[in-house]
Amino acid sequence: MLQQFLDSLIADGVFGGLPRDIVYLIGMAAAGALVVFGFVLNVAGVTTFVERRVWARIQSRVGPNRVGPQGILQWLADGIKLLMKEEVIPFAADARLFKLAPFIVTIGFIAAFVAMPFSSVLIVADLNLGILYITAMTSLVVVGIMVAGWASNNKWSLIGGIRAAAQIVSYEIPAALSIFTVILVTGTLSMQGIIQQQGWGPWDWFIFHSPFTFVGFFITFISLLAEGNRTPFDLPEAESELVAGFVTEYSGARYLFFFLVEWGNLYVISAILVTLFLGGWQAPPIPVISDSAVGRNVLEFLTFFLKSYFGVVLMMWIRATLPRTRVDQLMTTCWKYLLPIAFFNFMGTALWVLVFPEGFRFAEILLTAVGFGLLGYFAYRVAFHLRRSGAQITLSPLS
Amino acid sequence: MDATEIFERLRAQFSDKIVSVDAEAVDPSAVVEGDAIVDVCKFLRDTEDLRCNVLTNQTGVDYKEDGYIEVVYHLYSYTHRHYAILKVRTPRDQGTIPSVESVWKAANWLEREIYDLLGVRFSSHSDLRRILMPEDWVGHPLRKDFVEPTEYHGISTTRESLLR
Amino acid sequence: MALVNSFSQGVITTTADQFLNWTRKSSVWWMLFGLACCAIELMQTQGPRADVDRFGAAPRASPRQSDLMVVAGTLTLKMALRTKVLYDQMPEPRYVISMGACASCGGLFQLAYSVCDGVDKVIPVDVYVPGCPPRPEALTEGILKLQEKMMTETWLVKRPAVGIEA
Amino acid sequence: MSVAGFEVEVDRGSGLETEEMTLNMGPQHPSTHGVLRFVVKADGEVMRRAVPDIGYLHRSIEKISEKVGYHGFMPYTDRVDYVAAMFCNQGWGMVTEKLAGIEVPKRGEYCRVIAAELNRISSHLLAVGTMILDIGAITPFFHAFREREKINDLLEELCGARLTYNYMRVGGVAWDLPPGYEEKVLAFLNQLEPMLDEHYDLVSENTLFRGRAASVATISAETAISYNLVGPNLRASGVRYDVRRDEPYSVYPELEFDVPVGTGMAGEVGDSFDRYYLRVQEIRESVKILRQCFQQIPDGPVVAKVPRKLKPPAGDAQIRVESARGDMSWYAVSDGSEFPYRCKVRTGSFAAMSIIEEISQGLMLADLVTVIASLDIVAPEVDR
Amino acid sequence: MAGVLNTYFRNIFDTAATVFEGMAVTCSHFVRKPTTIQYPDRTDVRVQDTLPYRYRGILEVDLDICTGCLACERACPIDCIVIDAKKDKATRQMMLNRFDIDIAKCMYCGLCSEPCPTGSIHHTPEFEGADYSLESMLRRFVKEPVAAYKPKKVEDDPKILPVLERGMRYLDEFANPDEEEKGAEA
Repeated sequence: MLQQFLDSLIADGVFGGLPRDIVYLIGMAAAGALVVFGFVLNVAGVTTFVERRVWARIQSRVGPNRVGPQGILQWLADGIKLLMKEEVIPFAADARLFKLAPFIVTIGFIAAFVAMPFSSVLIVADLNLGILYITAMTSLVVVGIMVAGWASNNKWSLIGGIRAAAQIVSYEIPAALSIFTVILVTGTLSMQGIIQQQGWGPWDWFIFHSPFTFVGFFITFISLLAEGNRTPFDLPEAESELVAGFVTEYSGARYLFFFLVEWGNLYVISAILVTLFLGGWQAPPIPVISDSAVGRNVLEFLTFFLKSYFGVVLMMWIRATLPRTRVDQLMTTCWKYLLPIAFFNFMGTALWVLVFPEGFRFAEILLTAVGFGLLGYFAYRVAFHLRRSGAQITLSPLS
Repeated sequence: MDATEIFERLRAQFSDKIVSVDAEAVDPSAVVEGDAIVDVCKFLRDTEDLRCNVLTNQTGVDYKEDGYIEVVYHLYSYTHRHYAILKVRTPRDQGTIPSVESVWKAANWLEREIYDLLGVRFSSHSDLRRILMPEDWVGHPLRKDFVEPTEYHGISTTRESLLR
Repeated sequence: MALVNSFSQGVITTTADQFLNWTRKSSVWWMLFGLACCAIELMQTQGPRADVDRFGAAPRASPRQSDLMVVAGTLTLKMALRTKVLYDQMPEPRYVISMGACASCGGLFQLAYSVCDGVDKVIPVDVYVPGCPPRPEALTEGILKLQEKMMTETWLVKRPAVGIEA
Repeated sequence: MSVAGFEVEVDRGSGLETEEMTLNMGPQHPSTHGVLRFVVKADGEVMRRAVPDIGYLHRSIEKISEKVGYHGFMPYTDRVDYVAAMFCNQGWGMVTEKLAGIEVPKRGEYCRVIAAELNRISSHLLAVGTMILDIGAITPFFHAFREREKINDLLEELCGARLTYNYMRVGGVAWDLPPGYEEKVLAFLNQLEPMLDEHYDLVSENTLFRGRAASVATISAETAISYNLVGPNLRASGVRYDVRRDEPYSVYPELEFDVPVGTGMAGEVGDSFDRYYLRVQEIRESVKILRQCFQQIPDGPVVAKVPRKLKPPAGDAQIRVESARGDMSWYAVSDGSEFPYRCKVRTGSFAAMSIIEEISQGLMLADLVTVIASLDIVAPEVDR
Repeated sequence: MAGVLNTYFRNIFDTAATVFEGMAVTCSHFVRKPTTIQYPDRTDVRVQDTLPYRYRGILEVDLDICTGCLACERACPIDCIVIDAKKDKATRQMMLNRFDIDIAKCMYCGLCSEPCPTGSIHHTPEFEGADYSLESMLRRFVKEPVAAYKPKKVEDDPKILPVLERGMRYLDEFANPDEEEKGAEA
């Protein structure tokens, strides 16, 4: 879409006689900047605020509600304060690497947005290697974390950095294997291609495509949690063990980068999951809006955003619930549980695709029913806990 | 078994090593010669019907007027539920007592604390260092003649009250 | 930061200053620095009942990322030296709240031989909170007092000759 | 070498030599709950040794007792163990009463027990909450604190302060129960029990939590006794001993309660999970005791007549109180004057701290945090 | 082999089930009312007014009924009360020249208010006292020298009466100084 747009501009002679490749580059950069400043940073920032509110609610508190109406400006204050704060570079640290590390992390995080399909046309570049590219780019984060851990010249940071490396290298494998289950079904790596093969109804999503993709979804979810350093796998910055892990020595603006990446990554993780398993931007066909191209795109964008943001909230909620695992348990989980199951799944999907090349409708419906059954049981348990505690109930999210 | 009987048994076993027994006090206790304390403790711990298997408390008291420091051992038996309180007296300066760390591991830190706060040395203790006060602290604070230093690493230890 | 205190008074710089003060005030990250009894009340202040998170005050484990050091509890001589190191590790602008009697002036441990009577002997203190220990609301009030102080500070504009000095 | 269910092969001298790393944990560290310091010798994630360094909160409370007199020392005892100050109050009261031969009125004893058991619940809630926080889950900590606040309100109504109660006096307690106190406490207890069930569902049952705590830092009964481990830590190792039951003081003989011991329900007997779970069980026992207290409490005065200038006869005495952190033994020497000649308190955390060096060998770095929290160490109790 | 596999799947199932249950517990909190009391401004009643009568907040002295007996100064273990009471030769009255309390140093133990014969020195539920300097945390109650209160059989001064009533209520709730004094003589 971007390409077509630029082509039309070139045809109009806006760029004069610039070579086509350079125009593309400029176009990419402009679009990138728009995405980063218009969307990524804001989402990452707002996510920190939302996380604090969600946690607070789960912990019977209120959370930030004084800075701006209902505390909505909290993230802005945090960010600007950090930017204006003194930056300490420890005397014994490797200053060059120490300064470089946050940028590596940020590049890895922002670059992932290039292939993020926000709607059927809103995508910076629909790479034909899309999902592979995103997996590769998010892995760049670990390089930055390792550099940060090493360059800080602090033992806690070092342990944090090493933990991050071990963790992400291990969890890449089950993550990749489970992502491949989807790719086996679709036969394409392009993000748009994957979404286009799903429908708007849950039964058309790849999570309910076969029992193997169903399990694959959970494995991908767990592995991506580990890659994003989220609880229960937040070992690299385990606050109670390693002070603050790899960011222990960072202050001011450089810490802000880590801060943004940590929360922005939540969105990346859930966007990947939504794309692969939950139908991406596939929105229900509402005739009035869907008739116009703009209306349809807005609807698709909203669908994608809400689905992804539900994932983000889910991850916050998990963080508020679960304790942290230990390093050996982390490795056991990966190598003894996730990896064999992911491998089994991969083979299973291959067989499934061989037997039912067009999908198996009955299984899809059944799995959807199972999924909703689980949700129903969950609701029952929630009601049970509410009743037992005898707590006061309020449905307002703002009190 | 009550305290008098326990001390009778000790008298029988270690006749001259038991200096005195105070059976009338609120908590009856026996004063033991310093060099016999390890044997007495081992006897109390290992004898079947005494079995004082736990050292609940060990502390020192500085009797400045009498010129000695008394180290008090509070023994207790989880099996028989009885107490035995032993006391060892040692000179205030350069006093040394054998360590009972080999009998109860709890004595390790308790003796370090007594050394730190009262300056009693324990021979054959595995790690006799200061425990509560910093390594470079001068003096043993719980002694009655301890004088508080006026400053520590440039921080004065007194404060002018605003009310004066 | 080269820009600090290098501008003359003007509408823009003063507004910018106010804005920066507002950001600082709205995001007081305090260091987890519990020393003694007050540490429990410090936890309770973060806890569900008092919840200072409402004002944007979040706890941080590392001194490098914190703006505020709440000296919560008795400062012993052995610990005083460490406290100085920790304070030095905090980046500017940094603030100190002395919580409770012990931290303010030694409190009930005036008679003790091992207690540093007052944290202001080691590091500068911005706000003193009375109490032994202060209840969470009292500490919240201390933080609000600190916020008031933050709002009167100037960063871009040259400091006036008279003003609240840390 | 088997470390917490994880095989670690450390083969030295084959070209793959690893260097031991010395880590300095504390005195300011998020999970030391106060100021404790550990010098950790670690080989990567595996600890070779963790040597505790204490004294960062040594406030010379024992020396102060020699200067302020028997009544004036009472507020200082609050600061010996600020999480469970009521027991220190009670200990000092009891040891002075033993020295001076004072009898406490029956109602005073009941008031003491009510206050103490409420305090035990709040102390255990803190222990349980912070242990989970250290293991990495945030929410249960806040839930525990939510309940703690309710106890604080109750205690505040009873004695006017949230943490440093100064409620007991030599010879009884300062004030009688306020009107309507029974209903308030019972209402609190009634809602505490479902909260404990919920806590069980959220934490104790959780496999991830069990994985972190089960079979970590197991302490055998012999080691525990040799190190004089007391209270919940001792009982978790399978020794059924509770001062309240076995060396009864106050009105505990008139009350019925169980003494739970570690059963190894998630791993081995005496592991971190047992120590944690025992505290949860003790909360339930305290609830039981409180209910009985309110049924049995007689009328009458709450404090005996004690002279303002108390001069106990010369001599020494020791008493033991079952504090939230176990057998707290107070030893006091009187020389017949109005100031104590010497006072010594041997606390549960002191012993628990000394055992860490032995049990931490070969654990993972993350386990050290679990161990400290499971032993429920409170810094001033170690240092006083 | 079967046993191993059994444990393997059992572990997976247990983890999934307990995580599921835990999530349900935390989810139920989304609709529970937070317990936060939004001090200082968003509360129905001032927090100070919700505190119980026995709460030991910042000390206050009612000079109208202070007898200048110095019992509180003696009782304070850390000397944070300083009273300067002298007998005025001319009027033969006890004059209070100074009554200072250092609230930064005070440990709120309540030992001072127990021996007070009139309930003049008492704890209030007030806890707000944070300030920028220690000097400003000194509470100087005597602005200019005043005559100390002399207890009478029947109090008739309408200005003092309500204050004294409050003081007596405080005394009823807390310690009884007369008995204490008797005990000291015994």
